[in-house]
Amino acid sequence: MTLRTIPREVILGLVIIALCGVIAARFPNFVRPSNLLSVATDTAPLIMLALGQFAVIVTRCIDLSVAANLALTGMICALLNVAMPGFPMGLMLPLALVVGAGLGAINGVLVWKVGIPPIVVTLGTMTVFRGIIFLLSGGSWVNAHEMSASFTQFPRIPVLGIELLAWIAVIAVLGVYLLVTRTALGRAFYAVGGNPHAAVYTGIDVGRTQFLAFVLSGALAGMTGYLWVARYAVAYVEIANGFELDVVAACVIGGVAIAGGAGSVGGVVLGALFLGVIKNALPVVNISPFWQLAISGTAIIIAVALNARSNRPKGRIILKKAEHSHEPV
Amino acid sequence: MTQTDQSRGAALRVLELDGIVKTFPGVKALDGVNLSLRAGEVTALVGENGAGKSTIVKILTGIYQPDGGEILLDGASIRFPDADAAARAGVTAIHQETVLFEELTVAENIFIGHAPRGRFGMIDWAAMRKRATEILRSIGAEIDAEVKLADLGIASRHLVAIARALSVDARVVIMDEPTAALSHKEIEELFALVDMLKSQGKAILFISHKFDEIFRLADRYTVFRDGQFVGEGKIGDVTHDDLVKMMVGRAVDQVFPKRSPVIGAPVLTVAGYSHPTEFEDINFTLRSGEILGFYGLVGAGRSEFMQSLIGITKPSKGVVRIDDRVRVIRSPAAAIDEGIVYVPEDRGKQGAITQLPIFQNVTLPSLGKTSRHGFTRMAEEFALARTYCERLDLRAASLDTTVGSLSGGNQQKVVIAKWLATQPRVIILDEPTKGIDIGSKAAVHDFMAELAGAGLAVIMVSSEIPEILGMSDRVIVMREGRIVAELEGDEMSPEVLVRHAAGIEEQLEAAQ
Amino acid sequence: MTEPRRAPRTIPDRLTSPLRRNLLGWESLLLIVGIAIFILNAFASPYFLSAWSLSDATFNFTEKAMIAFAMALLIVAGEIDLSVASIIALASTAMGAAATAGAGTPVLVLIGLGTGLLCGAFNGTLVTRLGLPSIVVTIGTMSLFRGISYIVLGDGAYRGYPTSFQWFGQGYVFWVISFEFVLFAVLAVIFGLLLHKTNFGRAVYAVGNNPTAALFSGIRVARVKMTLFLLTGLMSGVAAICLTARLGSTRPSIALGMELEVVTMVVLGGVSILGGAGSIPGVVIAAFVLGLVTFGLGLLNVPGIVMSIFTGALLIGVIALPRLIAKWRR
Amino acid sequence: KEMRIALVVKALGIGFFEAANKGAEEAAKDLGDVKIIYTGPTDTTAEGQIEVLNSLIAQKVDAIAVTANDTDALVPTLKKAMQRGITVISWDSGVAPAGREMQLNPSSTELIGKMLIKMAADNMPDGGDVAVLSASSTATNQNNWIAAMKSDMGNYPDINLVTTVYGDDLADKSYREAKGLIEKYPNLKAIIAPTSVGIVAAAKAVTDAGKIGEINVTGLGLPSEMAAYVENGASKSFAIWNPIDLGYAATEIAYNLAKGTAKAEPGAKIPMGRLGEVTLDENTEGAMADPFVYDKSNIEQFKDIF
Ligand SMILES: Nc1ncnc2c1ncn2[C@@H]1O[C@H](COP(=O)(O)OP(=O)(O)OP(=O)(O)O)[C@@H](O)[C@H]1O
Ligand SMILES: Nc1ncnc2c1ncn2[C@@H]1O[C@H](COP(=O)(O)OP(=O)(O)OP(=O)(O)O)[C@@H](O)[C@H]1O
Ligand SMILES: [Mg+2]
Ligand SMILES: [Mg+2]
Repeated sequence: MTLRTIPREVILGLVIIALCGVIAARFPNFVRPSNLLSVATDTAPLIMLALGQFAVIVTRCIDLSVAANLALTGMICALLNVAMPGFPMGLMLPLALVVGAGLGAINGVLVWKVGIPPIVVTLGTMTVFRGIIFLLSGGSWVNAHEMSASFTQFPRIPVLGIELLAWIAVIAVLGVYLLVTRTALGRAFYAVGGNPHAAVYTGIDVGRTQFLAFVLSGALAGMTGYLWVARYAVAYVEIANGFELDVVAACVIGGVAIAGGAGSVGGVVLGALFLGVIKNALPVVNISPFWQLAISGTAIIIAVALNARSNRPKGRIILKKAEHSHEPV
Repeated sequence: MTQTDQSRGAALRVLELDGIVKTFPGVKALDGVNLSLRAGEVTALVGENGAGKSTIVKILTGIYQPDGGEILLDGASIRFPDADAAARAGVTAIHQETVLFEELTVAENIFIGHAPRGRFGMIDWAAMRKRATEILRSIGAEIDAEVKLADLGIASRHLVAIARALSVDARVVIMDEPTAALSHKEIEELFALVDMLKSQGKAILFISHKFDEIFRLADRYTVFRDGQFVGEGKIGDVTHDDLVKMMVGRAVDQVFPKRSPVIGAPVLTVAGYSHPTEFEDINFTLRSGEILGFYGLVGAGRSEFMQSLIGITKPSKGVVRIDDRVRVIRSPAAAIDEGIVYVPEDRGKQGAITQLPIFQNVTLPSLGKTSRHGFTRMAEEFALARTYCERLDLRAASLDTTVGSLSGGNQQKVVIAKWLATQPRVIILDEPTKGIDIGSKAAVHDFMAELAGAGLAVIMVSSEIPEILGMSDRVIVMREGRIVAELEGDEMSPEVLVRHAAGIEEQLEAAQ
Repeated sequence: MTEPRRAPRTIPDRLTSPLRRNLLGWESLLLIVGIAIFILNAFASPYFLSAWSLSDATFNFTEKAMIAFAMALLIVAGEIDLSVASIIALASTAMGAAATAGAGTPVLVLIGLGTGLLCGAFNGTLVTRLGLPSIVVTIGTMSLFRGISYIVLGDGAYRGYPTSFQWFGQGYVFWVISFEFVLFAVLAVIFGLLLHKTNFGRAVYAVGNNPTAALFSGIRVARVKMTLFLLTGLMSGVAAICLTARLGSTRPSIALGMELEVVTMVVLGGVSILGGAGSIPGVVIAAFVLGLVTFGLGLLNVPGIVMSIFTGALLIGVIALPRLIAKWRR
Repeated sequence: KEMRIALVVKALGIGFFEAANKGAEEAAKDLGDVKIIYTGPTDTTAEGQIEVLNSLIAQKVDAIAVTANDTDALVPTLKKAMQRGITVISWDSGVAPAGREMQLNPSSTELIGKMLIKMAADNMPDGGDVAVLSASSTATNQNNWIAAMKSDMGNYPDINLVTTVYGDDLADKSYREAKGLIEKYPNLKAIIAPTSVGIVAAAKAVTDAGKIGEINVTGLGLPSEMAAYVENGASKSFAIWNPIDLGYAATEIAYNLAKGTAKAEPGAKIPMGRLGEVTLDENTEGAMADPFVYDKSNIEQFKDIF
């Protein structure tokens, strides 16, 4: 087996394990199960956003508005909680999902019905959503003491010793996995991204499929928005600012082709975990805070470069002898 | 025709088009054309490049909406808002361009859009694989249903496209130049398939520029010219020449240009050229004034080898001599500097930049000639482009229209013009007449002859035996990445070519 | 040959004149929007129509526009560079370190440009040699370049720039015409010529539309892309010089978030984000439009975040409008 | 003609500055003929502030009172403002002397530094490890306070400052940094966060980690934002000066300087309305008041005010 024939998910998994090993060498506590679990839980928001982004990128689009969507939906939930502390928590999550999906649908409609390139649409809505948060909140923060205890406690409810936030992420992963591997819509994501022209010929509505990917991305972002605000017990205009780039980076590290049509749920989850480990480890390991940015940048570049090496297009095999030895040189 | 004949004909007519009009910005692609397809019959649609054949296919499959006219299915007016609607109405097509998905498996390519469902409406992968394998086997294609499409060659991809068309239970099957990328053996299998579909009572529309195929398969014909309906009838009622006349509006002699080659000094010598997976031990010499044919079944590795000559892939061994001097060519740009140009086979991907206007495509490899101090000069560009486009009888509204809006054949002419404009010493033409109409084909052939006459060295890769035999001074046959024969003069006959290309000769030798 | 071939038909050069096409093009639409905004601004604020106000307003876009020109070429060629703001940070840090060590203005300028080129070369190498997607590479280098600034500067700052250096950011060439504005205008012309009138520009369009066909046509695709990354790095260096001179100090957080504003400017200017299409005049007009919008709203003391609603809506609106009109007509 | 005074803050939407705006409006009402323009960028960048300042200069406001994201970067722009006859003062986070007429410190830097370490020390009789969670590494005031605190640490030999981390005034980053501190230093006794964003994030992190009682969070915060954590015990005490007063004072000073009733020079005394007057030192800086400590005993009273 050469580097190229190993599935990228395995490589990425090994890289993450190696990374944990390196960190453990300096700081053994990092690899305590409880800490690893907490790292995974901290990464849950990134995983959920990356799942939505994955669907969007696979359809040959990109959603730069996810972080703004998260912030806006989170603010709406927080303001609702302040206005009606009695609002049942069981409904808050579905509500966030619907609000987020609605915001995603705005992106989707602009891409589908108006035909504006996705990066332009979401670059625009990204700033518009942030602006709307400012208008809604008047620019002020919603703080912990203004939120009801049940609101902030929700993502932390332990189920089998693991926070609900992590369980929700697990459900999202499974849901998206089933969606993209076992449903017509999920396969249409790949078809549309792989060859939009051909998708039209096969009767797939390209615009509608992309629209639905945006709705999915929006729904996941919205849901994460509530969980984020509840977890950090604060809502303000700038939460998760710049997070969209982390989300895109997680996808690409996970092997999602930025040109669409290729990628896997497993890869995305690992890509997100890779970033999660780095972001959580740096404050822990004794590294000067001023080095953190450069290190995470380098890590992204190396991960992507490794990933690309394992994915080089092979030449065609025409010669019979080459076919049997099957070892591209 | 008798009364009963007519009424029987009407009963058989599954699909009818009446007065279809379709305009694109600047072009009237279809101007009130009629077409009728009958159950259990093959209707051939013929016409020059740009006559509107593919446009009619797209209208029949719901990809384009007609601006006027009516589609009648079993006598009732119907609209196909999208491809899915057409498929549900029982109309399926093999399109001129392969419309498939590289990252998906063969099975999925065949079934995407109508995959078998299992529990909870989830896709039933097992059933899908099983049925895909069945369909592939039924058309004689030995393709694993589970491999990714990206791992298949062009011919196999085409077979997958055919399998896809058969995966829906259709009453009307449309084939837009289905044999363009297939080799001899696969074409025979396709013909058998068409016969079988016919016997199942399906109505078939068959589009091709190859007249032997048309006369072999079709029961009826319909002719379009410049978006207009010219005529239709039974194939038995017309001759080859009649059909050509209807199509082109004049007679075209099928004879290849007579040449009296003056063969000069060796220009290009290839020795021991090898690549790890694509080809091995290629040796030949090309002389000025010569047309050297490269024959082989589709997938024999001719294109790959030619591409390594211009520096797209790196060979692992071997040398190239130009005028007896060893040269290492690392990129197409270097090849052009050496006077070697390659007209690629895949015009959409490698040949033309479809979004740019014709004149910019033509001048792209010759920008040095049409510019001064690195600044482009529009007037010179137009002049250069016009010279070569008009020589090849290009049909286009203006030199400023984008290549993408041209018909397939006209795009091919732009690509050839683009390479000729560099005024090379060696020109490699990879399937130069693939998909172009009979009149334009003759123009390309004439031009090739003229180039050779002027002392150029020409390599022509082709999978069409008549073309190879009609044009080449010498033929090299390739099989599985190796040269298996080099034929000259009387040795060059269709039987010999096929035997070498298919490996029968080798087997015989081995047996002895 | 039995029959003479039909005489070839003459194909006209073009059906619509370039002038007419431009009049109906994106740039005209944008120009109308720009003029409308100018008039609105003049009505909305009594302070707007003053030479010094307008001169101050140009600082809102000149530095971004310089990068946007190079970025436009890069995007036309089908690539993108999200690390430009971080290149500014790194170039500014390098200049700051040199200034602290006592370097004079000419050396500082060379260092700023050189750092920009180096960063561009780094991006370009990763993209062209390793074949990595540029959007991802530059998300990584965006952290890396700024990260190096943080490593060097930490919580400190560089201040000691020579007075003559400050001219690049604060100097005026003539009355209210600042040096930055002159530079902006000169660069606009240079980049316009480069993209629209040279063989290199033609290669950029070819690469952006179909890199494979461009390669087969003898264009050295990797070299074209590398040149564009170098150019983008260089222009980031130029912007770093202007910005540093204007601020008179360097901290690692300099120019934070500017990359998205640059991309917004390029896209608003009608450059197709998918590559292959776009023009420099469009980017120039977009620079003015964005500058006018932010300055005009600033005069009304609209908070920046609310301004961003306007710029976001403008971006979507200006691109949506022609498409909607075309749809509605049909 | 009414006087227009611009109150330029580091970023809009931060509770501390909103409170300062309240004070400025109060001063405007007292003074009668003053209009406050409350503005600032959206994120804490110098470039954003410069754009805002440019538009204020174009509007020919009478005075600008700014709290700077960057000590030096604003200087050229503010110089231009002064050249065009605009009164410029800085408050809270200062501007280098060349770019303003005077600087109003909320309190004296030494006092704040002393207060920070004292609040931590008061709750750790046996000494131990403390860590600092700051805002962005470029914030002038943070850096000065931390420096002042460090120089006072000689008085607490049992206390060991293990590290300084930066949360960039982002809630989630501060939270992560705080969590990192808790993980990394098992013997940590206190987190000192001289920033209103960081202190809340640190208190939340301590609460979530179940370390209430083990780790005390202290520093500078707003009663409204900290009330929940004082109640649950994550923070025993924290300090702040009254931001309302700060906005009030800055406005009064800017008014007096613009009117010409006072002059900003070393040793000058400038009236601040109901707050008395401020005396400028040789750097033309002055301190408004001592910081005020909040704990269980008084938090109820202030949490609804600011
Ligand atoms: N999308 C399009 N936009 C503009 N013009 C088009 C478009 N598609 C086809 N045309 C024009 O319509 C005409 C008919 O094209 P069509 O592809 O149907 O020809 P064809 O008969 O299939 O030719 P060929 O034999 O070369 O495949 C041509 O003049 C072509 O330029
Ligand atoms: N799996 C593939 N991956 C990438 N390119 C391919 C693949 N299959 C075919 N191609 C390209 O498509 C073109 C046509 O391929 P084809 O199957 O005709 O093989 P070929 O090597 O060109 O054989 P020949 O020229 O002898 O017919 C070639 O340019 C080839 O490089
Ligand atoms: Mg066709
Ligand atoms: Mg070939």
